[in-house]
Amino acid sequence: MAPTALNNHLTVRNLACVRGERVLFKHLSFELNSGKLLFVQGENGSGKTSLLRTLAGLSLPTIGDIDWNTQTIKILAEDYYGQVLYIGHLASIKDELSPVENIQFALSLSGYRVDRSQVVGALDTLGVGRCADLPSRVLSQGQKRRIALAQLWLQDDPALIPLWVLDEPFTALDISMVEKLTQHIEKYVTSGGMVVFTSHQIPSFDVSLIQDLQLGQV
Amino acid sequence: MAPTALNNHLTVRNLACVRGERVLFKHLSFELNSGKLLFVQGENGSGKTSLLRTLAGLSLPTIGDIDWNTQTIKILAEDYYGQVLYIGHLASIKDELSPVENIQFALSLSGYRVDRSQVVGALDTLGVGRCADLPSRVLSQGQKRRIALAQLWLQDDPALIPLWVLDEPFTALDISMVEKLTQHIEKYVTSGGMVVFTSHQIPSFDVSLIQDLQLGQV
Amino acid sequence: MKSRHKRIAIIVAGIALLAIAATLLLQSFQSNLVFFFSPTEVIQGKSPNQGNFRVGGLVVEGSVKRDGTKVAFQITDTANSMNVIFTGILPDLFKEGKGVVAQGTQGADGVFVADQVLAKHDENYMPPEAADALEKAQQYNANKAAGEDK
Amino acid sequence: MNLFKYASPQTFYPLAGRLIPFFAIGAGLFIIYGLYIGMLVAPTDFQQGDAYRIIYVHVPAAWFSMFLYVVMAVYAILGLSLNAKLSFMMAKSIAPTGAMFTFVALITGAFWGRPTWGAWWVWDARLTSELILLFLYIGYMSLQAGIDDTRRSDRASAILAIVGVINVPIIYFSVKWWNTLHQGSSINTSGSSMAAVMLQAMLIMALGFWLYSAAVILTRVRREIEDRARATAWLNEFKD
Amino acid sequence: MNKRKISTPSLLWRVFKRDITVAWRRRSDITSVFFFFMIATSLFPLGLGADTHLLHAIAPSVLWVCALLSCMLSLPRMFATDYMDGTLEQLIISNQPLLLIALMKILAHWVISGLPLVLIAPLIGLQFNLSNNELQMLAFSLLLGTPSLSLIGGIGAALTLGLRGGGVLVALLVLPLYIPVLVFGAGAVNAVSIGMNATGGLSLLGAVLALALIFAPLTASYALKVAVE
Amino acid sequence: MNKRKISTPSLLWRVFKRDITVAWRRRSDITSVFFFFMIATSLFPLGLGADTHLLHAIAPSVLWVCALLSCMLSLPRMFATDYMDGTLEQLIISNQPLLLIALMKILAHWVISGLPLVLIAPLIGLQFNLSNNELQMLAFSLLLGTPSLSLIGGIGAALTLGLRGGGVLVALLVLPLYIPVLVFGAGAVNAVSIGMNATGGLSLLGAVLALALIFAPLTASYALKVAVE
Ligand code: HEM
Ligand SMILES: Nc1ncnc2c1ncn2[C@@H]1O[C@H](COP(=O)(O)OP(=O)(O)OP(=O)(O)O)[C@@H](O)[C@H]1O
Ligand SMILES: Nc1ncnc2c1ncn2[C@@H]1O[C@H](COP(=O)(O)OP(=O)(O)OP(=O)(O)O)[C@@H](O)[C@H]1O
Ligand SMILES: [Mg+2]
Ligand SMILES: [Mg+2]
Repeated sequence: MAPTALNNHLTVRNLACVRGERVLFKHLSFELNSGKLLFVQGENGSGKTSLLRTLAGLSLPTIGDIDWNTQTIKILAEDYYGQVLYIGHLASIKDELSPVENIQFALSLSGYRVDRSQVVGALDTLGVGRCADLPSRVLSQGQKRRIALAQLWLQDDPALIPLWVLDEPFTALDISMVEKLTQHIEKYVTSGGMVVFTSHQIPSFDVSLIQDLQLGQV
Repeated sequence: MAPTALNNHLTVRNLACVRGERVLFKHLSFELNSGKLLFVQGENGSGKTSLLRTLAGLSLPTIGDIDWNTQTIKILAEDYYGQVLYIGHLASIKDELSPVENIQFALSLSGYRVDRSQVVGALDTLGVGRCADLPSRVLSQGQKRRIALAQLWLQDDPALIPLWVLDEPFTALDISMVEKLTQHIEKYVTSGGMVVFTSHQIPSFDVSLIQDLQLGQV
Repeated sequence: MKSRHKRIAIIVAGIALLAIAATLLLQSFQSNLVFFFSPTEVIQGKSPNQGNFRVGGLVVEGSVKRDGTKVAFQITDTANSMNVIFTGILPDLFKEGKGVVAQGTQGADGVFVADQVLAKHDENYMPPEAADALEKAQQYNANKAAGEDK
Repeated sequence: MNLFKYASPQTFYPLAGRLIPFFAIGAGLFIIYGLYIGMLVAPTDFQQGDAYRIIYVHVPAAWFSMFLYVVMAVYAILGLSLNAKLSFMMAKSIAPTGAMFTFVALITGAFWGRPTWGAWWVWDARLTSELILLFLYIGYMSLQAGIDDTRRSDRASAILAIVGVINVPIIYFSVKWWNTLHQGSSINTSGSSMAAVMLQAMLIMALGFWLYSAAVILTRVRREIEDRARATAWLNEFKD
Repeated sequence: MNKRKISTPSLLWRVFKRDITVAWRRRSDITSVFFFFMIATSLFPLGLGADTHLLHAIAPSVLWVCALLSCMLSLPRMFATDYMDGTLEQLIISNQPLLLIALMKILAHWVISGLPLVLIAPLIGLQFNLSNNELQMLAFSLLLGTPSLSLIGGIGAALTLGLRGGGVLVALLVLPLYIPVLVFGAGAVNAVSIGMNATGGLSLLGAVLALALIFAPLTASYALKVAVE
Repeated sequence: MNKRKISTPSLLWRVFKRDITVAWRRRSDITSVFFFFMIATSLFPLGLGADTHLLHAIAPSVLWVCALLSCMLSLPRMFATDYMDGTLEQLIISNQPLLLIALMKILAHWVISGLPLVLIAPLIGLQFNLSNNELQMLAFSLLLGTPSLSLIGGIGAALTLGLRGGGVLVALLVLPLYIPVLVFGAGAVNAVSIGMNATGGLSLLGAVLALALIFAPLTASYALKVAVE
């Protein structure tokens, strides 16, 4: 399947989110297509993370529907999850396993097997190739973050994984790394991928790709 | 005792600090007198917190001595601790107790009793008077931080508590609060107090009061 | 209070507690925390008056009477002795004149009905010849002593 | 000579490396010789027959289970009071060997108890307190393993080792203080109630166990030093 | 990218293997449950004093209760670290049913903390003077019963995920549910002791296991979703 | 500022009162230990079947072992929350000896989790057909013994502060040290059952308590310093 032929859409209709006794947002509707980047903005506590987790399938919408290509994701369940890559605040890295083992496991959860050499390649790209076989326990916070992001280099075929959901992917990264990640996301989107992300800093993406979503004005 | 009469000194001689297998700093010597502010600077992981904890008596120096008015603090023990106010990263606030109860307990640990009204007064100054009797569980991170700092308003007599050790006191505070705290610390120092603090932002203290200490150039 | 004074007070309290602990320990050694009781203790009523307990001592020479798997014998601590009956397999080291610990209940007739018999050997280790020689020597000494007494 | 010189890992590491082969060879020789005398030369016992030969393993193992615990506790005290890293490493390295000897004493005791007493196990004071010793060793090792930061794991487990040392005199004197099924001591200050050859074989075995402990413990300390100082330069001088 | 699809069994096997690997790398976790079992069982004879008969009579019950307790103590580990480091989220939105994944994790928990008990129990039984037949039945009943403990425990572990005071809370939730396993398990061994047929107890144990296999992964996986949401 | 000095006893009283207040506000903590004790003790009759004689004979041991276990389960609470929220640091650098402060916290722990057991135990003992004398001795031995459990447990709690898998680890460390308390405590009740004098066991319990009072706060406070450093 040629990347350009991809035409997926994520449709959100009349979504509301309640946490505790507070309504974080309501009447939220938008549509996202292949080749677009959704930039979710809003102040602390406005519900960005909550929205992304709902999109990823981690929590059910209080009110409203989310459809993936005309079918609601609640029904699709694993068939949908298999197509989404979600990277949240937590790095989901086991201290006892090495980075390579961690990444291989993470990929097998989406149903794929990759060779060690490929993983090491991705880690090299991210500048943490040296740590490939250390126990993850000894890594610093920033290194762990990079290892979690390495998945983006291994799951960047929009034909297999058409949607990335990234919660503050730029946190704890230094400038050169932010640059590299921006470019990689852009490449993925132009080759037909679809991305939802949040960030407190304004990233330098090609404006034509970006679709904005402002939360917090209930 | 008139504040101007205060003449305490904290002497650090040839101090070294080892954490894990790493030497954080060594050959550190300085002297601090009443009426001075020691501003400890250095990048992440350079050992600022470790130094402050050693000064407060929480960890023993690996090598070197710390003297309080000619006697080493190891021997003085409780007699020294009773004169120091240490506020670290953790707010030391129990979720089950109200802010007032928490503060009263914190003060009794330094051997003092204060009335409820005084505590509420201090909380008012800090803009959290409304929360005085809520269970601390429901407070936001920033509010907890302010409650921890309320002690500074209740323990600001240099004749009783001649030394404050403050680890990043400005974190999580908004601009007006930073201003207020800066002024309060300055007042304490000019009335004869002695302060050791760290911060990643440069505070606007009267330069003549400040004494600098740069860590991380071993 | 200066911290030095406080420390002294704490140490004094500690010493007082130590003294209490010591007296309590000494007191407890006079009572009975034991794996087994001797026949004398049983006769003095120091043993439990109901339920299972253990009796230990030496098997009286010539007291063992076997009847199939049933055995009857006497246990002595040299001062007193008591009758024991047991049904079952005895340990190999069960011998007249040697140590034994029996567990069971004491009937109204004073006979101890054992349901387990353990052999308790002493701390001597030597080859059989040496043991023989030693026994002979003791015999000889005993005879001699008896002779001298006369 | 500066005695403290040997208290630093840098000096100790090569020294231990030189000593280990001697200890290891000595251990092998003594244990083989001890077993030879014990199993083949020493006569049978007048009451227990050949079953008593377990003594040659049981008693030295029991001795070393207690002795090593005390040594471990002493190193723990030294470590805490002098802030000496090497002491902590010694204590840490002793524990597995001590636990092993405790286990051996328990197992051999059980196998000995079956033919002599007529029971594998009874809950008398000697046996119980020896079992507690095993638990203490295990607790010590688990605590060491459970804390990642070595400085803290050393100190925390040292505290535990010191608290547990109270158990050792209880084991030793249990046969005196309470009447137990376990026999009283055959060897004490007033001499021994064992035939000379038997005693001799047992002492040779004990010596063998001592050398074995030394070899194994020193090896473990060396490995510990390597682990902790992988980054430090001096180590490379002694490895090719 | 040169990636190959993997099959469902292969994915499940990886989930299982990963838990085992992690446990193996932190061996102290495994051994400490094991030793807890040994220590706890030895406490009872100490409390009882000398009576061998009594000891023998209560052995099945003591060993089974201690198996319950050790299994329960190791429960927080089943999902807690995955919850804290975010792996649980990834498990939930993996492309395989969470039900099966939860089952694999429960299975791994059993291998780590149930199986060792089955293996050591006969040795401990010796300290209580159990006969050969009884020892065999003890091991067999544990083999049949401990998987149910892990399964039922999985529900409790999932329900208390991330709660303060989780340890005692999980005990309160799970112990009452463990009672049938205890009654049938200890009952089977007791039956052998008094020379009766133990098949009744065993088949009930089997039934509990079958039921637990059906309902526990279902409930646990639902509880996991709730915990993460 | 209008501040008054407070005396050492007054400070210590505040430390004690605070722990009690916090526990009272989170009542589920207290009750769950309590219920654990009740559930765990009732597991044994379930495992044993209906033999009343047997039940009677094992009651002291079962009740004492369960007291040990419940006390042990509640140990992590003694210092853990203070450790996490930073209060422990403040306690260490307060102007009073940490030794005394640790003692007060241990005492509070006993009031929260030991004392309730002493009060409920006779009631549970009734279920095991214990006689009046035995019930009295049970309560009394627990009253004398449970403070030692809190004291010794304090050492374990301080040593395992903030560790992963702390629950099982604390069990491993603490249970062996609890054994003397168990032996003498259950022994005293057993002695009453078989019509013997229980003073031996009781005075040993007392001796253990005195020794624990000396060494436990010392060791625990040292361990706390190590944990925070
Ligand atoms: C599992 C059961 C046993 C345990 C835990 C055990 C434990 C110990 C310990 C700790 C010692 C060293 C104490 C000391 O040196 O005084 C010891 C010594 C000894 N044990 Fe055992 N033992 C057990 C069974 C047996 C049995 C069944 C026998 C013989 C029938 C036996 C015979 C000896 C002897 C002869 C000594 C040397 C005593 C001396 O000379 O000091 N043990 N045992
Ligand atoms: N389970 C919950 N119960 C109650 N309140 C909750 C729960 N989960 C989240 N909240 C609240 O919902 C609000 C939104 O949280 P969310 O994490 O979505 O914000 P955000 O926009 O991602 O903020 P940030 O910029 O800090 O990441 C917060 O105020 C949070 O306290
Ligand atoms: N117990 C420990 N074991 C090993 N390393 C430690 C330990 N405690 C601290 N460190 C390390 O020591 C270094 C100094 O830590 P410290 O908290 O003093 O830094 P800091 O200057 O306060 O940094 P920041 O600006 O982030 O607050 C860090 O690299 C930390 O990882
Ligand atoms: Mg967020
Ligand atoms: Mg810091």
